[in-house]
Amino acid sequence: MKNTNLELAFTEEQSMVMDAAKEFCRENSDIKTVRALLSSELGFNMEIWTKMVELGWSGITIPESFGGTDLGISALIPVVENMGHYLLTAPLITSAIAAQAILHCGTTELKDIWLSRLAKGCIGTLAILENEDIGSAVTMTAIDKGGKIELRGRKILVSDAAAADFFLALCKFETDLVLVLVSSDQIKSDCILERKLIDETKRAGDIDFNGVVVDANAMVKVTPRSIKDLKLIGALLHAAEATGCCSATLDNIVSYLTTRTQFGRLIGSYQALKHPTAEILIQMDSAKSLIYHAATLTSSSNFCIDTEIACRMAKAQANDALLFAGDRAVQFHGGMGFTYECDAQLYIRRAQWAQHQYGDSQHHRFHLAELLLKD
Amino acid sequence: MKNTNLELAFTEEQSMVMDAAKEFCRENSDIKTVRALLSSELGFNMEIWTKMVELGWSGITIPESFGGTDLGISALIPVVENMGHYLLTAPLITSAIAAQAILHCGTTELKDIWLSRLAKGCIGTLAILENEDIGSAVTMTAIDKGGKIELRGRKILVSDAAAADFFLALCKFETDLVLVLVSSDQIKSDCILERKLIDETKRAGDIDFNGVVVDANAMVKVTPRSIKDLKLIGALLHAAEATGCCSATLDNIVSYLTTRTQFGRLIGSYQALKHPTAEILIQMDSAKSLIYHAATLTSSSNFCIDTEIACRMAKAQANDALLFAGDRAVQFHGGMGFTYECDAQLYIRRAQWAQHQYGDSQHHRFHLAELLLKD
Amino acid sequence: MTNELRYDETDIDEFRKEVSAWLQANKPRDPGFLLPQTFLEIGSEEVLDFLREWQFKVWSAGYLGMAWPREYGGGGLPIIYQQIADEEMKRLRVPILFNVIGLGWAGPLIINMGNDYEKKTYLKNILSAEDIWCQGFSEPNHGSDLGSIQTQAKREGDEYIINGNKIWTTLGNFAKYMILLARTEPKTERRYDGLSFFLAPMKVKGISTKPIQKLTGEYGFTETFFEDARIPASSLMGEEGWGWRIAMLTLQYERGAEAGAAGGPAMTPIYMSDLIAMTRKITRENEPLISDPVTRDELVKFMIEEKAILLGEKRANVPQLCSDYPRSLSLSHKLRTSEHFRKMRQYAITLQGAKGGLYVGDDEAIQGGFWQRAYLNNFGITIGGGTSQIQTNIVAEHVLGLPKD
Amino acid sequence: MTNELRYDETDIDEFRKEVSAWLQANKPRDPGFLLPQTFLEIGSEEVLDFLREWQFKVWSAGYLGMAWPREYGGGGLPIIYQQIADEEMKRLRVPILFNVIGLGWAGPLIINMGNDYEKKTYLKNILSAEDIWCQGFSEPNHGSDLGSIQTQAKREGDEYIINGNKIWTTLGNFAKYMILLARTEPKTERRYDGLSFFLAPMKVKGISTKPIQKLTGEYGFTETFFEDARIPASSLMGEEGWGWRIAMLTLQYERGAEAGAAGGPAMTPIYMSDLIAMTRKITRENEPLISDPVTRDELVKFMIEEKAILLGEKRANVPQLCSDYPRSLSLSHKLRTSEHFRKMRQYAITLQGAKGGLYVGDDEAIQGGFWQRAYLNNFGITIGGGTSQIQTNIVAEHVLGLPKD
Repeated sequence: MKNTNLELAFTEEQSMVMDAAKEFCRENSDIKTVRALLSSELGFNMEIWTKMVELGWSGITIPESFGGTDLGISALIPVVENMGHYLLTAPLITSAIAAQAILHCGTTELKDIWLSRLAKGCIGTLAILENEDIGSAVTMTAIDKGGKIELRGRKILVSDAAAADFFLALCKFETDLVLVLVSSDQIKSDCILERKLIDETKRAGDIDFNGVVVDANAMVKVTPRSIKDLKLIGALLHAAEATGCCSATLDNIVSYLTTRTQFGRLIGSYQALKHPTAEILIQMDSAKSLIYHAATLTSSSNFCIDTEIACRMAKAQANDALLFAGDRAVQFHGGMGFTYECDAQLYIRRAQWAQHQYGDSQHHRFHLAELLLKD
Repeated sequence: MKNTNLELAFTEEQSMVMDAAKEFCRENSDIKTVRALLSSELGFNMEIWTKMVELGWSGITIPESFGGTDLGISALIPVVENMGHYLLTAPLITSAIAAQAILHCGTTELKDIWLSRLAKGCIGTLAILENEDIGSAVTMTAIDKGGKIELRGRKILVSDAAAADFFLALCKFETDLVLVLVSSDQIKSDCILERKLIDETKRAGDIDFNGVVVDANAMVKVTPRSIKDLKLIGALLHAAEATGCCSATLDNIVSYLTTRTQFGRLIGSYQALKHPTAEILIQMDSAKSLIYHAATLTSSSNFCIDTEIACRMAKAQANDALLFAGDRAVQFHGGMGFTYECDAQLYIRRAQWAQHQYGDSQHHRFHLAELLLKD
Repeated sequence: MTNELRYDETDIDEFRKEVSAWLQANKPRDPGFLLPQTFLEIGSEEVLDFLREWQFKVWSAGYLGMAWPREYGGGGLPIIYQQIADEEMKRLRVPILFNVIGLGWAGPLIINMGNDYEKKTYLKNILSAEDIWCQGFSEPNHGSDLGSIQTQAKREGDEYIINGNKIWTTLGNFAKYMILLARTEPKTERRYDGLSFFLAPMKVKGISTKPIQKLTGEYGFTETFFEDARIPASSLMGEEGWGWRIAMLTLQYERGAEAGAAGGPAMTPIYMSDLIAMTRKITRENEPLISDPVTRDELVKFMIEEKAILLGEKRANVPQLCSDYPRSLSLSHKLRTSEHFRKMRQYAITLQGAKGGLYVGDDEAIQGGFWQRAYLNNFGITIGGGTSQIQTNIVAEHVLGLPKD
Repeated sequence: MTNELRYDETDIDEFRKEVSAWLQANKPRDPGFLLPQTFLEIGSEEVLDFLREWQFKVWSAGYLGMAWPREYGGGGLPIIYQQIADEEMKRLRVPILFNVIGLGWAGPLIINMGNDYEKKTYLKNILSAEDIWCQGFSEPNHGSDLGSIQTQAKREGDEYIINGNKIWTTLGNFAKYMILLARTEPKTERRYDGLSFFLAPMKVKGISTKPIQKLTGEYGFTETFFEDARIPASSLMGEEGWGWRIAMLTLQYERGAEAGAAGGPAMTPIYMSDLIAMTRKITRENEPLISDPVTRDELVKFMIEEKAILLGEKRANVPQLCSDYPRSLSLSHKLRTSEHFRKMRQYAITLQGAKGGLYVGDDEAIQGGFWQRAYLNNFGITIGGGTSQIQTNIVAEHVLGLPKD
C-alpha cells in the first residue's frame, strides 16, 4: 500500500456536463426509441447526434483553437456514462478516440482540418483490429508509390464504419507504425462489410483498404506508446459507457424485484435474489470509483503509469460488473427474462459486446500484473 | 468429451469395509475424544491404532504374502473418509503411503521385513519435502561411505515423525533418485523437531538426517515416475480424508441451521445461509464422485494417465470443497463460530492443513492442464 | 414395458456396432444453419422440416421407440437396445430427436394409461414425427405453480369448451396435439383437485398461437390462446379431477428410455472438449489462447466440474456411495448441469476476443455464433422447470432438511 | 469540538513532517511476538503492557487526543492535526492505539454529554491508557439485537444493583470501566425504552469475567457476569430510559477523529502489498511464486478490489459522484472491506504451499503465522457488528429499497 495513487477529483465543469447529459439522454433515449433504432442502418439518429454536437459534446476533448471546449476526457466520461445508462447510441466515443489520435499524433495540417471538423460533428473512427486479438501485431501496410501512399490490408470491427466520414488506419510503413487518414469517399461502398453484432444497438464493419491511394500528408508516424495510450482512452470510455449501462441494468432488476410477487411475497424479499442484487451494486460502485479515478488522472497528468493502471483496472472492473449484472437481469426476470420483449436482453447483449471493446478483463489484468508485480 | 474415462465401481469388500469403518470411527472418536487428543504428544491414541491394526486396516494395501489383506487402495478410501468425518487421527494414511513406497520400489528383502511389520501396525512415513514447494527438486543426498550410506540433508513436515518407527527419505545418490530407509532408532531424538500445525489433530516434524549412516541394502533406486505415483496416492488418500471431514462440516452447519433461531425464524430458512449450504453439498458430492472414480482406477489399472487425472481432480476438488465448507461453518455459527469451543474451528483448521497435503488445488490444476490440454 | 424380455450380451455388442455404423453413414450433413441444441430452439419451418425428416429416418431404421409395443410402431425390444441407441446418438452427436413432448411425455402416458383408440391414433405418428405434440401446463404470470392454473374446460355435450391462456408452448405453432391441463371444477378445497388432463387437438377453431420471440432474437415458443375452443370430450384422459396426478406422472417420464420415453437425444450437450477445440483457434497476446496459463487454469476448473457431474450420474446408481444423502445427486442434477453450462458458455464468449461481439448470422462469428446462442438459450434451463434459485431451495430442503423460506 | 480554530497550510505541512519524524524515531522495535492487528486480539499481559506503554508514549508526545480539550489531557487543536497524525501512524504502520472503547466511544460521549466530574475523572486516563475501557452491549444468545437486552439494573438508594450477563467484552478482564447498557424498566411498550446507559466500574464485588478462547486459540474477549453487583448511582449517564439513544450516539463516534474520537489507528490494515511481498519469498514448481501467471492474475483481481475500496472512501466525499445511491458507499463499506480481507487472507494461506499448514508459534511458519491468524481473526469483523449476511440485507434494503425478508 505504498505510494498508491488515489487521486479522485470532480470539477464544476464535469458536474455541469453530467447534469446536462443525464437530462439529454433521458429525454432523447427512452427504451421505445432505443428499440426502434435496433434495426436501423446506422444504429443512431442523426438528428440526435446533431443536437449532441450543438451541445458541444463532440468538441469536449478538442482544444479551443480547433473549435472545441477543451474540457478533456474527464468531462466526456459523465456523458458516455449517461449514454450507457440510457442505451443512447451515437458516434461520440468513436469520434472522440479519433480526435485523440489526431491530437496526439497528427501534423498541424491534419489537426487544423480534421479536429475542427470533428468538433462540428464530422465522424471519424480508428481502424486498428485485424483479428480477434487486441494484442496482436499490425500486418496492414502502407507503401510509397511515387510520393503517394498505397494501402494493403483490411481492418475488422471498425466502430461506426458505415457512418464514418473518415478512417484512421493503423499500418506498418517500412519498419514504422503509421496512422493513415482515409476519407470515406476514398473507400468503395462494397469494401465496407457491416458485421452482425450481438449488441443490436451498436454498429461496426470490416473495411478492405486494399489499393486505396492517399496523399503522403495523410500519413503520420506514431509510436507504440501513443497507440497504447489511445487504446487506454478507448478502454476508459467504454468502461464508463458499460458502467452507465450497469446502473440501468440494476434499476431494471430492482424495479422487477420490488413489483413482482411469487408465492405471495415480493420476489425482492428472497435473499437468493436480494443478495446478488446488492452484489451488483457493489461491483458497479467499484467500477465507478475506478473510472472517476482514471478520469482524474487523464486530466491531471500525462499518461503516467498510474494512468495506465487506472484505465486498465476501470475497464476490467466495468466488464465484470456488467457481465454479472446482465446475466442476473435475465435470470431474475424468470420466464419474462427469456423473451426479446424484456429489456434485460438489451443489457446482457451489451455486456457481451462491451467486454471486448479495447480489451477484455483478462487482457487488462495480464498487463496490470506486468505493471504492478515488477521486481 | 471423447474418451472420457468415467469408470466407477464399488465392490462388496469396499462396502463391508465402509460399514465397519463408519461404526468404528463413530464409536471411537466422538468430539470429546478428539478434543482430548489435541494437546497430546502423538495426536492419536495408541490403543485405538492397535484396534485398527487388529481390524486389518494397516494391511489393506499390503499383499497377503506379507500379512496384508491386499484389498487395495480402493478399500482404504472408505476408511480414511470415515476417519476424516470423525476427525479420528491415526497414522493410517502415513503408513499406507510408506507401504506403497516399499511395495513399488523396495527390494524383496525390504518387502519381506517391512511390509510384514507395517501390516502388524509398525508406523512408517515418507520424508520427501525440503521446503514449502511440493514441486521442488530433491537436494538431500546419500553418499557411499565404504559400502555404507551416509545421509546429508533434512526433510520438513514429515507426517507422524514422532510416532514413526521408520522413515523413507527421498535423496539423490549421484545422479539417481533413491529412497533410504532409516529406522527411528538411528535418529537422535533432538534431530526430530515437532512442528506446530494449524490443525491441532495432526502431527508432523522436521528431521535432520545429517550424518545418519545406514547399510547399503536400506537404499533403493526409484524413478521419478514411481515418486509421482506415490504422491498421487498421497493426494487421493488426503482427498478422501478431507471429503469425509467436509461431510462432517456440512452436518455441523445443518445442525446449527435447523436449531438456532434469530428474529423469530430458524436461521436455516434464510436463503443467504441455506443456499451456500446447498452449495457445500454440491461441492462435496463432486469431490466424492471424483474420489471413488480415482479409487476405481487405482485398482483396475496400473496408474495410467486417467488415474493421474482422476487423483489430481479429486484432490483439487476435495481441497476446495473443504476450504469453502470450513470457512462457511465458522461464519454461519455467528459469535459462537468465533470461539475455540465451537467445533467449526476444528474443521476450518483441518481445511487449511489438508489443502497442502500432497499438493494444493493450483498445483494439481497446473499438472492437469499439462495432461488435458496437450496438442 | 418390455423389461422382462431376455437378451444376450453378445447381441448387445453387435447391436452397438450396428447402430453406430448406421448413424455414421446416415448422420445428416451440415444443413447450413446452426442446428438446435434443444427442442426449445426450433424457430423456422426450415429447421423443423430438417428435424422431422431426421426423426423419421431414425425411426424407419428402427432406432426410435425400440421398447414401445410393435403394434403401435415400436420395436417391442428390451429397453437396453434403446439405451444403447441413445448412447450412440449422443456420442456421435447426431441432431436431436425433436418431438420431445410426444416421445417423452404423451407417448409413455398413452402407453401406460391410454385406451386402445388412443394408442392406435397417436403412438405411431409420434414416432414418425407426423404428429407434433406440445405441452400446455404453464400460464402467464403463474410461473411453474400448477395449482394456480386458470384455463377453464367446461363440458357441453360431447365437447369441452376451453377458455384461457397458456404460455411457453414449445412448438406450439407447429403442434397437432397438446397435453393440456385445464380446470374443470372452478372451486375445489385443494387447488389441485379441480384440474383435468386432455389430449387436445390444436387445429380447431378458437385455438390460436402467437410466437414468442426469445432473447436470442429467435423463436421456439408460443403463447396459446383458447377462446371458446371446442374439443371432443373423448380428449379427456382418465376422469375429471385427475389432472394434477397425471401431470405429475408425465414429469417422471422425462428421465429417458428407462422411464418409458421412446428415446433419442432431446438435446445436444456442449462439452468442455468443444470449448477446448475453440481455444485452439483463437489468438491472445499474439499466442494461441490454449497456451495461456490463466485460461488453462480456468478450463481445468470447468473440466473438473464437468467430470464430477458425469461421474455423479454414475455414482447415483451405486446406493452404498449415496448413503449419506440418497436423493442428493438426482435432486441437484438439473441445478448443477444448467449452472455449469451457463458459466461455461458465458466464459466461452469472454475468451473470443473482439469476435466475441459477433452474433448468429455473421459469417465471421466464431462457429457461427454457436456460443453466443448457446449462452442465451441456456437461460431456458436455468429458468424453465423451476429456476436455479428454486432448485437450490429444493436441494436445501429435501436433501439437507433445511427449513422452508 | 474545536473545528472553529484557524490553522495555516504551512503549519500543517510542517506538522506532518514533525509527526512523521517522531514516529520513525520512536516506533517500537519488534517485540518478539505477533503484534495485534486489532484491539480484539489482546490476549496476554505482555501484549497489553506493550500497547499501554506505546499509547502513553504517543499521548505524551502530543499525538493523541489532539482535538480534545486541554483541561482534560487533550491538545485543544483543530482536528486536522489529529487526522494528519492518524494518517502518518497508519502510513508508518506503528502499533495500534488499543484503548479503543475509551478513545473512540466513551471519551467522545463524555465530552459531549458528560458533567464536569465525569470529564475530570475519566478523560485524561483514557488518553494515557491508565484506565482501560470496555463495552457491555451484547448478551449471550441475542446477537446484536440490543432491544432484547436482559441485564437488569435496579436502583436502590445511591446504588444500582446489576444482574445479568454480557458477552464479547473486548479487554473485559483488563478494563477498569465498562460502558454498560442495562434494563432499568423491565416492561415497556417499546423494547428499547427501558434501557439505561452506565459508566460502570468493573472492579467491584459481583462482577466477574471469564476469558473467551477464540478460534485462533488466543484470548481477547471475556464473558462478563453481574451477580448483585452494586455500582454508584452516579454511574448513570443522562437519565433512566435514555440508554438506547446514547448507545446509538456512541456508535457514531466510531468513525474516527472527525466524529470526536481521540484518534490513533484502532487496527493495522493488511494490504495487497503485504501479500505480494509474501509471494516473493515462496517457491512453486521450482519457480518464484510471483512469476506464476495464475497467481499473478488472482493477485491483480484482489488489487483491483482493494483499490476500488480505497477509492470508494474518496468518492464518498464527492456528492455529485454518489447521486444515484447516496448511502451506498458508506453502508456497504464494512461488508466490502471485511469480505475482501477474508478472501485475501484465506488466499494467502493457500499460496504458502506445505508451510501453509504451520501456525502461530512455529518459527518456520511464514511471517510467524501472521496470515493464518489474520484469516481466523477476520471472522471477528465478518461476524461482529452485524454479520456479512445482515450487512448485505442492509445494503439491499436501505440503499436499493428492496423489501425486507
